[in-house]
Amino acid sequence: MGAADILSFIIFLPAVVAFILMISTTKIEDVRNIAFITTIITLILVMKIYLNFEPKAEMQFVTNIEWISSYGINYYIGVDGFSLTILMLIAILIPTSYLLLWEGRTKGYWLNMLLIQTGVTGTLLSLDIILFYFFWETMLLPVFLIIGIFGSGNKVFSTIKVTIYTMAGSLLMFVAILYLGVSFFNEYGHWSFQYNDLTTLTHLGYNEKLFLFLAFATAFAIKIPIFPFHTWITGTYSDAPTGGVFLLSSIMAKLGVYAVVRFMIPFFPDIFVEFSSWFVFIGVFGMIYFGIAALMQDDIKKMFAYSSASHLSLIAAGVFSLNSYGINGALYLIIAHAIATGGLFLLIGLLHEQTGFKTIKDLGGIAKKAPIFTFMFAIMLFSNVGLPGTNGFVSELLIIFGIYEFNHTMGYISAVTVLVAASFMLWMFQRAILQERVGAPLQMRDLRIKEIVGLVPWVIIIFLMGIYPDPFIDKFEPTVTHYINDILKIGAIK
Amino acid sequence: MIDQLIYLMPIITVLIGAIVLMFQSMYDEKYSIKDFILVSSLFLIIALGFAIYHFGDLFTTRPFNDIFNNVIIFDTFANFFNIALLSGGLLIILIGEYYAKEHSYFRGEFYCILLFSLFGMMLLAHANELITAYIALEIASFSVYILVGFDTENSKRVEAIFKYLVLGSFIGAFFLLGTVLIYGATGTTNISEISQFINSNPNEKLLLVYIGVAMILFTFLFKIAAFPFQSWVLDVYRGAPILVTAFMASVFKIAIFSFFLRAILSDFITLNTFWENALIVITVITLAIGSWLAITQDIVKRMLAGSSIVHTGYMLLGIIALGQNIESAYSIMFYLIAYLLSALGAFGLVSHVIADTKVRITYDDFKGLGQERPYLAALMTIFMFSLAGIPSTIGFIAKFYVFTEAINAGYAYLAVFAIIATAISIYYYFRLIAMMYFYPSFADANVSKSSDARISTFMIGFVALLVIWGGIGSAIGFFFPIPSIDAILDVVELSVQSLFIK
Amino acid sequence: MTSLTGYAAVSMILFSLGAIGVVSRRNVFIIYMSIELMLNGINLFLVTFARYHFNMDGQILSIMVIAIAAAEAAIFLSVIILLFKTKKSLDTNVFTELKQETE
Amino acid sequence: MHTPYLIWIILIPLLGALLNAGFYIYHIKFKKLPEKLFAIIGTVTPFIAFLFTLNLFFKLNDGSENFEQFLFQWLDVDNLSIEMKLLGDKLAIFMAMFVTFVGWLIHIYAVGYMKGDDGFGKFFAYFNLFLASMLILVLADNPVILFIGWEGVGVCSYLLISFHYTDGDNVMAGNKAFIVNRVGDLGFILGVITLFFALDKTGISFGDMQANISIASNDLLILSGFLLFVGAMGKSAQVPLYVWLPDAMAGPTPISALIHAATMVTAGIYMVARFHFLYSSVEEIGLFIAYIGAISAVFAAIIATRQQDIKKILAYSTMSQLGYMFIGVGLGFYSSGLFHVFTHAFFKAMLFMGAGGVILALHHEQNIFKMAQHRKRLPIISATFLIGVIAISGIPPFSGFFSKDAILAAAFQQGEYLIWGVGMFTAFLTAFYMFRLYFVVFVAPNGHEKEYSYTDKTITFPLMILAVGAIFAGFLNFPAIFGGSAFVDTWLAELNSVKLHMSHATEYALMFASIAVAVAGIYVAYKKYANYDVYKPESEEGLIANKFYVDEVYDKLFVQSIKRLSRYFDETVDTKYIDGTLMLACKGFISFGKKLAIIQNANVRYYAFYMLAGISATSMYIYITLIGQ
Repeated sequence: MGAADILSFIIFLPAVVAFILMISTTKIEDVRNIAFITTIITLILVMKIYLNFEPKAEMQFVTNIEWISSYGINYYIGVDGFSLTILMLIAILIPTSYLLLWEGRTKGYWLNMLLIQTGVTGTLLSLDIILFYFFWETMLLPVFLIIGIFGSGNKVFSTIKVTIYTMAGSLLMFVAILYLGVSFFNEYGHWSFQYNDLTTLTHLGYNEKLFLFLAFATAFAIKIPIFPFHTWITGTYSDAPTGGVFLLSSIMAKLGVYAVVRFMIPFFPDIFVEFSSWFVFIGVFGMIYFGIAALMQDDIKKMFAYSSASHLSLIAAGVFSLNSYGINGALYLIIAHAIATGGLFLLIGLLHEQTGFKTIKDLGGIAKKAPIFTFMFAIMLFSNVGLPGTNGFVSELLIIFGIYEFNHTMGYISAVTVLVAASFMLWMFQRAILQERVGAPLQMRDLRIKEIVGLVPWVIIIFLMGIYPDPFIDKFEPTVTHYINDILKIGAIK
Repeated sequence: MIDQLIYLMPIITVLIGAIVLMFQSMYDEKYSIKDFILVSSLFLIIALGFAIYHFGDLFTTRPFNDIFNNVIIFDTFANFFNIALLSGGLLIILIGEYYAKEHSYFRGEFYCILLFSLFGMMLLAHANELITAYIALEIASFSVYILVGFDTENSKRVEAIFKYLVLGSFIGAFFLLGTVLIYGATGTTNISEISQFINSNPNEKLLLVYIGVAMILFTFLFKIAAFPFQSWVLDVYRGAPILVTAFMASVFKIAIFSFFLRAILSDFITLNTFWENALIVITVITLAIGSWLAITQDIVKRMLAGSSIVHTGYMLLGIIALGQNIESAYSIMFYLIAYLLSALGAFGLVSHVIADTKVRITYDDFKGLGQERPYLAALMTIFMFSLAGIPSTIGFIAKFYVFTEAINAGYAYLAVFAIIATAISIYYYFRLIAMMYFYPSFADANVSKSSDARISTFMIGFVALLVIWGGIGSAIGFFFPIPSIDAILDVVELSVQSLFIK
Repeated sequence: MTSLTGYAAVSMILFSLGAIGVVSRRNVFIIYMSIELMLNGINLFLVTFARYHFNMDGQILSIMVIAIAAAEAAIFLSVIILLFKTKKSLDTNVFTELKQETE
Repeated sequence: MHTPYLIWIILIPLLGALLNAGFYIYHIKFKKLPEKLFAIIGTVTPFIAFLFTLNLFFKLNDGSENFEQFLFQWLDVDNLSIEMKLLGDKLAIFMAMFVTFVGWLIHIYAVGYMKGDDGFGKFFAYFNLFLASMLILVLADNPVILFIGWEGVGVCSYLLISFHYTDGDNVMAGNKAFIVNRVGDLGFILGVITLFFALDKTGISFGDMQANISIASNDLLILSGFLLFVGAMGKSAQVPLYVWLPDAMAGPTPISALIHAATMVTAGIYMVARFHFLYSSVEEIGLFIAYIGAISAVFAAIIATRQQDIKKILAYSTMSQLGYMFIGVGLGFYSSGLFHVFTHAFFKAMLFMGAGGVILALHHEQNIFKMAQHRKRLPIISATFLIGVIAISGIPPFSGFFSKDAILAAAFQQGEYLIWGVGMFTAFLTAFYMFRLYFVVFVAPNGHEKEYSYTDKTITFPLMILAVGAIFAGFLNFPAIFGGSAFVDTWLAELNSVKLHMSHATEYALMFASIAVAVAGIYVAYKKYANYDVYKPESEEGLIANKFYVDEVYDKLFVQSIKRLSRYFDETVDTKYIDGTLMLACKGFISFGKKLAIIQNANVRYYAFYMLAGISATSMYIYITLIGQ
């Protein structure tokens, strides 16, 4: 197996294992353990990639094989600094999250988790846009199942809603993709959907480009979500099971941003630059809007749904701010937010399973019963609020720098982020976790050793990236610089 | 002489098979349903063998000219459709095994008539002359009329057959009218001669031909249930035994396309310009109405019927694109195959489920199938995905081709319409999956767990495999070498080329 | 040549009468007859054109059409009997069970 | 000059924090550990840090140039190159020294105060962490690193205020402190960013900024200066961002002593002093700061006169003293301002600790009148308390006098007579309410007085040390006019943009005036409270007693409105408008489909009719187009 095939292996290993487990009807313990081992193997492989990766702008570990030759669709995967960072993130988050989901899951749950991993990794690594779309849609199916089967509350409605909502968006993108392919065919006389070929299109008219851009933007905006395409999140997040909402919030939402950078910027640089101010505005507005909306939520999961929407809007604003600070900060925040929010959702899932409540007014007095739990919760919370020393701070600082350079007024407004998150998070923390509960104290066990072991790497990453961020930034800064100089062609950097 | 006979063999085999079955069914009580299935599938397999004998080579011939006088033609195109029809029929028979066994009204005639209709359809695929086409069409249709009415346990069947009969013969009259007008204008009903006439004459002399062709086109639209001819579909599909529904939805549709694609491609392509606008309107409305009809149904069968209208809309998209680039013919034919597999799978699975718990017809009846019958539910999920055009199923690839060609032909806005219809279709397809998995099963639905390992389920599984293979193709080919789905496309291409050998 | 238009007119009128009959009449029998009427209109048309083109194809075709009409008749009559057996009536408005049903 | 020691000043308390945290987790999770362990770790580490600082102090005093220590490249994106680098110039060391020293004493005090609390280990973990963050703040070489410390102390204050988190009000107070501070931080960050871009990205360390300050346009400097000062407002509890400080007294007393009196609240002044190059280049902002300081001083003093909670009184007095400091730094007399910070640290810490002692003795009774009712005799505490009171009232030769007087004199000299007047008035009020407090709690007769048996050594020992400091700290900056060396002024001379130069006569006059007002204040307090009947406490009504209703106004103005907005967004905009329209569209589509099903009326004649209609329409269309050709 050559170095290049490792990527394919990383992508397909979980799915293959899932199918094998599906037909071989083993006990739940075995299924879980095998799944866990699989993710660990993936992690090791990703480590290998991460270490062999040279900090350069171009793609590495490329595999490029014909898939549907008559339409020039290739199985074309590869990794650059940007996707590498997210790949590493996914590879670390998933196995550790398994440790927190350890008890009381059914077989289908683990199978879906594995399938989702394949989906997200494939989406992340595919460079042929049809292949990307392929994974992008396939990724949704296990999520659909996992929310619908293991969810709670009004699960069916929210499942159908999120599925149709996101799929409608991506189907629009699908037409746009086909249009790109066709125009490539008309220009060059042969079919190709590889992203680096499609970037060479020259005959597209302004309006065509605009429509295509909007189609892409809609798809990704729904996934991210960006105001006003966000109305699916609250229901989904509050009804989804822990694992599902963890994957949705901390990984899939990020893929929307990733896709914006990976495809939209190279395809329509000029449109991107032209409309960036709009998107920055929407991003900043959304950041504040969601933050305020989160304040009065009683359902913790809903509150965090809004809060992650708020952060993602900030990320989007950073991406569209067209300068090294903004984009680097956005990528950094992707990681920071993935860890923080993921951890929070897992912990809340634990809380929910233990106490049976996820509404603030019913909770309370957790800190007395579960100090370690509270400790971890607080760390994730602070990282989410963006306290200095945690990675959240670095990214928010960079993004504010970026937006300020993009537009001073926007920069001033965007700085409100230091207030927004803190306000509702701490309030929630007080009411739900710290202060005594009115009425009988709840049943709540503290974290087990396994769960602590699962969370410790995250805490380490949080502080490491907060105290010594430079090496992490260096991994993807070349890519960003390449984007800004060569693709967007704005301003020499350095 | 003999080599020409070879060309005739598939169609003849089916005819013989039909007759044999007819005689066999006279002694109905002697034979069990299994024997009939055996015999009929045996004949179909033989026919299939003959058809596959020519598989992959490019030819076109008019055997026994002195007898047939050019009215039927044998070429790769027809052969392709022969294979599709035969395998479709075979799958129907095998998948329906359990259903037929469970329902007493299935007797020998059923298979006899089924083979007759198959014979008609194959003849239609070979027809090179309008009246021949009409006769072939009527043979197929009459057989299907009878099949529709086959379900003696169901009081609705009378109404279904009655409607289908009235409307069918009504539109048939229009086909004849079209033929007559063309005959009047050109003095012939042989397609190739008509096309020569069209190409050699100025536009103003073609008034009659235009209208005649339009009339024939109406028949086409009726048979594939496009607007405004869609109304019969829901009722007839509902009233018919589900196997017959599957047969009509998948196989019959292919047969219809076999003739009209031939006609349009080889001859009327030049006339495309004037019906283009009309077709565009029809397509859009078909998509819309189909979505509406499908989304409002509570009965799965009716939902599938409604969704078949939507799929008709997609294929019409390809037909429109035909005017601009011939390649979209490939996409249509591929789509036919994809739809054949998905629809057969879906209908067949519903039939299987109906067979052993008599209740399961509405959405709610599917509740909890996920726990009771995980494998059936998984297969159903695959078919639903394929119908909805979700990646990793053949339905996605088919949609990809059709839309690409439509956009390539410059109908991007139509593609957008179609995509919207797809987005809507996700609702009614995924709703079924939601029913199967997200709800606990009814307490009273105590089903016999035993009945899953049998020929019909294996066939359904096989179809599901095909669906998945069609979707993944050789994407993972560098792990295990499997043939790419390009193979289908190459065959399709070959068969379309054979139309233009003069 | 004027005669052609005459024949054409007659046959088209027959055809249209049939079509309108199918749409407007309620009795199943009459609907069936109307369809037959349409077919006969076609036949007339065919024969006319055959005469006009001075070739026999038209006649042959018309005979074929008659044959098919006969086959059609077989099914039609049996269906009509079925209909009557089920509902004791031949009014099309009666046979509307297959409406939008919610079971 | 590079030195390896700076980092240790920070690392050692940090280490202590980590150790304590680790031990505490072990303590709660597995088996109980003795309090002594935590106490030792918690108290020794600050002392070591203090020794390090002292060492550097003497080095500096021997005239070596500023220390600095480069640790690693913290961040390097585009032109934004932030180094993790520490700076030990005179200002920093001066600050670090008394922070570590006072901090150390308060740690010792806390050992006695927190005895028996089940969160003992946690408390010391937080405490050390606080000290470490404070030292990061002090020793930082660039605003970003400074901000790390800045936020660190904020977090620690949040954690410590809500130390007894089971009571919701404590946590609420913590939240309030945190959020209000965040408002300040918002200003701070924006100030830094504005400045960074105003100096068109020429570097973010204090040194670079000072070097390139000339690049920036005046307006941008004013803007950034203002924004930075907003940060200072938040930290140092100035009008209008002071509301958190009184509530912060919810925490245990050592916290109030360390964080909300001695060190953290002075961070704002320190930060302004750090940016002296900026403020001295834009006078307007300096003046603005001075005025804000004056307003806060008098405002807090007025409120303090009617408070009944002993710690709240002290809190308000802290706020008004901070006002003085801002007057000093605002007018460019950084040394005077910081000198007041220095002295204030001593006597205010001592006052708080004394108050804490009493509170402890009286079973956590904080209302001064109730305290008077069941008073116990606490000789040491009352004595030290008296010293502190005198010191803060500005009676020579106690330390408070010199520092405060220098500031007032500065105001007078700059011709800011309004500020001077306000300062004087505040001095009068200060003397009044402090002695009110003293008389009521310790003097006013209540009929019975019991002997209080036992006070922990760890409580009295730091008190006495601080008492010494409170008395003699003033001589560190003994004015030249008395032949003093004015040590602090010379030490921090490089910061000052203006010098104190006035005739001795005026100087004497000013001193006399301030002493006079102080004495007057004491006299009034004596008349009113020395023999006050403690059994009928003052009424809680009135504008002043209710702190001018500022909290209520803020609550109405910000909190409630935001909550209402939040509900509006969530329930109306999201659910009703955006999602509502969406769902409406879907439902509409489906219901239209249901309506459409009417054409599916299952009547064959209708179907035939549709077909016929379609056919004729299309044929007509084709016919027309053909005729058209």
